[in-house]
Amino acid sequence: MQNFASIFSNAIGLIWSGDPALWAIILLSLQVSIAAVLIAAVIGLPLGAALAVSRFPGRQVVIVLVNALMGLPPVVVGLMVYLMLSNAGPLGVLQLLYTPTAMIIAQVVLVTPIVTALTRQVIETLDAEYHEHLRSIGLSRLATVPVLLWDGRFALMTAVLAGFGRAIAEVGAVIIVGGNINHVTRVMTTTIALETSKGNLSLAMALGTVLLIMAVAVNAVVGLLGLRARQVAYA
Amino acid sequence: MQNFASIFSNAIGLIWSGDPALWAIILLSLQVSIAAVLIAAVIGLPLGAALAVSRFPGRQVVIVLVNALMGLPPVVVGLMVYLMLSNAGPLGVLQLLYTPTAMIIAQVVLVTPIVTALTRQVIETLDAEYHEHLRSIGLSRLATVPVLLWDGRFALMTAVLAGFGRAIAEVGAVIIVGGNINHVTRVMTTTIALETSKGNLSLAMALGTVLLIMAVAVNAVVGLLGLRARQVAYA
Amino acid sequence: MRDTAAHDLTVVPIRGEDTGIPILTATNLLLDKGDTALLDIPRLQVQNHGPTLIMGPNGAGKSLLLRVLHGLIRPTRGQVSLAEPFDQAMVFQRPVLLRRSVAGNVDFVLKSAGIPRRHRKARVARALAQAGLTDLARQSARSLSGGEQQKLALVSALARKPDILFLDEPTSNLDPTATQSIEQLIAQANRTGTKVIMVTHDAGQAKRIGGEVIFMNKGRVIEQTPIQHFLQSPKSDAARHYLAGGLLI
Amino acid sequence: MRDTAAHDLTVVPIRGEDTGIPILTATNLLLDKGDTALLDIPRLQVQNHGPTLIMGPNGAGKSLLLRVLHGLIRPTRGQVSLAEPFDQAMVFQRPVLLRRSVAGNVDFVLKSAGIPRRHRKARVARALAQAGLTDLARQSARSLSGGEQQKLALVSALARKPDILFLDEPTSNLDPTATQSIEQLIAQANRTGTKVIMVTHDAGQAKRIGGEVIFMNKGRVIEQTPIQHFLQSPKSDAARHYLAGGLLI
Amino acid sequence: AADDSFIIVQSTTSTQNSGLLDAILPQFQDKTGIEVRVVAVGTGQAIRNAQNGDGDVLLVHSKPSEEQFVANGWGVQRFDVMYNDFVIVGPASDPAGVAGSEDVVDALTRIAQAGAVFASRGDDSGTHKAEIRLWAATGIDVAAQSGTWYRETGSGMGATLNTGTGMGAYIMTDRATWISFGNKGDHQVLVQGDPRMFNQYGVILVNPEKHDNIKADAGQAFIDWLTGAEGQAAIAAYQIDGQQLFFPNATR
Ligand SMILES: Nc1ncnc2c1ncn2[C@@H]1O[C@H](COP(=O)(O)OP(=O)(O)OP(=O)(O)O)[C@@H](O)[C@H]1O
Ligand SMILES: Nc1ncnc2c1ncn2[C@@H]1O[C@H](COP(=O)(O)OP(=O)(O)OP(=O)(O)O)[C@@H](O)[C@H]1O
Ligand SMILES: [Mg+2]
Ligand SMILES: [Mg+2]
Repeated sequence: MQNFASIFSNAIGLIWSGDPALWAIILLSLQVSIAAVLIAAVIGLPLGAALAVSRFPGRQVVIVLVNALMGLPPVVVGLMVYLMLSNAGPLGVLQLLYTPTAMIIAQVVLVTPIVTALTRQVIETLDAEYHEHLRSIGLSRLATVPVLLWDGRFALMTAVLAGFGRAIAEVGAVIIVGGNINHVTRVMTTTIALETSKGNLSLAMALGTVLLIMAVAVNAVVGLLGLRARQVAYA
Repeated sequence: MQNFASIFSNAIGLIWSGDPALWAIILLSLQVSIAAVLIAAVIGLPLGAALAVSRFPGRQVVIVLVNALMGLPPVVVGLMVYLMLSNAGPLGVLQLLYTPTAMIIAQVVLVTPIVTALTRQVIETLDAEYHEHLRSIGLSRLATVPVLLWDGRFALMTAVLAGFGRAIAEVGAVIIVGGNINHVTRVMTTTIALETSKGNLSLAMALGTVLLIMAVAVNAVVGLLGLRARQVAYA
Repeated sequence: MRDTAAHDLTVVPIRGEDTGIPILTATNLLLDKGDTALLDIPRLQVQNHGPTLIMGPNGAGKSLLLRVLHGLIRPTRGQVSLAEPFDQAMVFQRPVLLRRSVAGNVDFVLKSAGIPRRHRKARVARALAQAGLTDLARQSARSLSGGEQQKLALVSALARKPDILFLDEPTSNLDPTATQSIEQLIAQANRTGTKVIMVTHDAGQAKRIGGEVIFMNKGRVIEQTPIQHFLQSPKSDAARHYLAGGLLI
Repeated sequence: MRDTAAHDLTVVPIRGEDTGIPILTATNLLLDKGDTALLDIPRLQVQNHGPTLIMGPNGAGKSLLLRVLHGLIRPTRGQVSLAEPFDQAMVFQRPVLLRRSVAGNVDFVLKSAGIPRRHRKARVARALAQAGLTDLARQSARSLSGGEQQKLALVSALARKPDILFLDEPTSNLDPTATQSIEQLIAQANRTGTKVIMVTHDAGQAKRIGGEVIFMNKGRVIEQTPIQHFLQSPKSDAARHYLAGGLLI
Repeated sequence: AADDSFIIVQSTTSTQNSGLLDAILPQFQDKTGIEVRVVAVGTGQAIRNAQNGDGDVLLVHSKPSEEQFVANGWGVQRFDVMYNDFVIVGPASDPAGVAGSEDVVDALTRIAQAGAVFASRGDDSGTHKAEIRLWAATGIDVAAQSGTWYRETGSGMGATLNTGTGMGAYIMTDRATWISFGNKGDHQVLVQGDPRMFNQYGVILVNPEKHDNIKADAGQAFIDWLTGAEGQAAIAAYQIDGQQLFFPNATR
């Protein structure tokens, strides 16, 4: 078995080689996961913030449920989405199974609870500080959501990045609804799983390292944008 | 194909039946994931807090890396740990491969970055408020870590629960280092994956629902303990 | 903020002292926390004439009362009723500033009051000028000095031209000159139809602002009298003791 | 906090006005933010005799100077040197309280000062008694009223018996009686060897506390003189203007 | 390829992992313009997916299940495509001393008697079912031993090979997967050549009457090609390290 240094240099070699098949897989991975995280953020950020500011009977129960949904097993999500999109399922007519769209849907289901739960936490802390002022100037509880999201945007970056981490690393759901079809729905994680099952462990590790390098790149871009915005804005 | 209501009632039936084989699997799942999360918390909470309060050149880079490590693919982590623990690997003499211990190790690797990154975020916000007071009364930056962790403990609960969610739902890593061996290292997620590959989709879904109910139970217990403590303490 | 005519301040504008009509009535107020009553006020009425000053020792319940009257805290029991659905604004003892620029904070307050964008720019500029913060308009509001923050919060609230303005020790961190000009702004607001309900520990200030005093102690309203009566002959021991501390001023 | 002998306050204890030795020296201080100098102080010396009062308009840089002297902010240029490695404590303009009980906050400050557990209980109790907060010992510190928070922060700092005590407008939210007793505690600390460096906007308070005044404006130290001189014949226009606002008091 | 000119084949992992499909499918597409999208999963999952109409063609290796599938009306007709054989691989040390045996039942009995570790897929796959049939012939109740020397990995062939080589276990695998497997460690083929280890692959068109979206024409074209002269020749031509992995045996 090769050691970690050689695996890492293999990974660099893979990226460097510019193999178009590999790059197509990398790009599809990024496309699917970034799309899923953006959709999850559009849903989860306001939802989490609303949960943070609202007061209704059973709110604690909802919070526990959302927290628990962070533990949704990918395979189960994959099956759920599969059952919906299958030709035998209610949405079969859409013919989405074994397409990137199906993979995005599955990841949205997986990531939205994570973004929601973490957003709830961040916004609850901020709301403790802002709440009286915002109510005083006439905003209803729900009307404070956009303000809190905006002022908490730097802290929320980590919540969204956590969602991205889950999406980009995930294999159980996308392999069920995507089918890991070569040239169509094959992404980094399913490739890694395939190479592992072929016993090509060091290739799998090298691909994993490539995936990680991509994740670092995405995080670095987001981090830099955040840093930039923070210098302009007033943290 | 069965509908979701019948899957849910199947799940309840499974739990109710008290099948000892199922319960052994459930218990092993909880044992492995809870142990992994506790270890990850012991490492990640102080590490994240230290990262939040410290100032050194390259700190931003470390933060980006830790955030990116939230996207560690489970299969890759599984392989890494496999390579370490295999007979050909440096820790082969310990004979840990295909034991629950190996599964815990893999999950610790997976969960620690999540706890660390989310802790950094939470503590950075709290430190912005406490920092001058704590420095003024004579604490060095690192000495403020325990204070910040203690005062931020309720907000940090969500970080740890996010780690738990990742651990309990995870299949890619534990199946590689645990081997999904019946009666030995079979956990809920690997069972679900197995039933899925057998085509027993509704059994898989029912098992997924059981897993989710367990996750809800753990979250509810943690949530209740937190609520209790919060009433006693001063949030 | 230079040379605001200091002597104007003694001319306290109380409109029609006898024609006052109650604009705010609290009945049966009780605010419990565990086994202690933080507020216990069977009846409190505030008229529309002249400022109302709330005084009393630290921990008397002044800030809690303001919050209850303003509708931020729902009391355990009892209610607060307004004569009409008045616009209200409040400046907190510890002003809350959003993570935005100084101008952004004022703008946000005005926007929330439904003031259209085209009018806001001029009003923001005017408010900042009143607070002497024009030069700091683009600075982060949270990096302002304590006094600057307090002035910012006050002029933001004033810029909304509320019917009722709750002020919680609004000049506690201000320098003497700034205190003067803020007192003038308060007096002016009062003249132009804003009902001011203000907490202060400063007997001198109370005298300059004028109006009536609600004196509180241990969660209760001890007396409610015009400020001159209160300063000259407080009815309760608590008030006498409270004022005694200020005699050296 | 009842019946603290009010007349004691005028007896301001300044030890050996001529024997003062510099205990804190700042040279070449410059604190930049972007293109503006928030602090620009070529030389500043503080002697060990009597309190030092820092006065000046809002935004003059008083709080920033305290932070620089206390070592919380590293200036862009220049340095602060102490005659000895003194113990220091500071009360902020906006006190920071931990999410703990009132007693817990004091205890934590003492613990951080290395005071062993067996001595802490009594000192916590004494501090709370000084602040009149004994009854609130088990309450959450963050639910205290503004004045109570300020008193808590002050007695916590005093309980450490620091060599140098930085106070940033420590009585701004206090009622007259509490202000009196806090001023007495400050005077007492000064008598027992603590060097007090205090920001205040209250000329009356400055007079009662006594000592020297450092008058600041726009980030610069304009004058440094004994308080009586300062109040009677301020040297700068800025100081005259500043004090004029306070004439009505 | 245009959206309407592809079919989905539900298949088992061995055909994909061995690289066979990657090698032969381009030839079919070149000829017909039809793209073949392969979803490689466990046998049970493949059959279930096909029943749901989520594939046009089923390509698996578990004859009883396949015949059941057709009998229940889910498939049109089953055709033999090719075969390979199962082998038993094990560590070079060979603790049960089965190396060179051509009697698989005897070899399994000796493994059980030695208590040597045996890794079973335990996933109801075609391979697993074949293995269970062989154990039944030995009269040993392996289910009772599960968790001791008999270890059910509940995984696909590749994962079971990874696990089995990692724990020094004997493993029954199809030859194709083994030859193309990259993590052999010191494991070797120890038992082979027993006729009872014959592994037949079959292909079935999913019944278009059950689901509207089944692309019957394109699917049938693929089956015709695969079982016809060109497909059979392509299968025969596929080699790794000079070894032929699959042996075409279509009967028409
Ligand atoms: N959540 C709470 N739990 C317990 N006690 C509370 C809570 N909130 C406020 N209090 C207590 O209620 C009393 C009144 O508080 P309030 O802030 O109204 O005082 P105040 O009159 O405004 O005093 P100050 O002049 O110091 O601002 C205080 O003693 C405070 O400790
Ligand atoms: N981070 C910063 N960026 C820009 N300006 C700042 C920053 N921090 C402080 N300032 C400015 O520096 C000036 C001095 O602030 P400081 O808090 O020292 O004032 P101060 O003298 O204590 O005033 P006050 O009496 O109102 O407390 C203020 O005008 C403030 O706006
Ligand atoms: Mg108050
Ligand atoms: Mg200040």
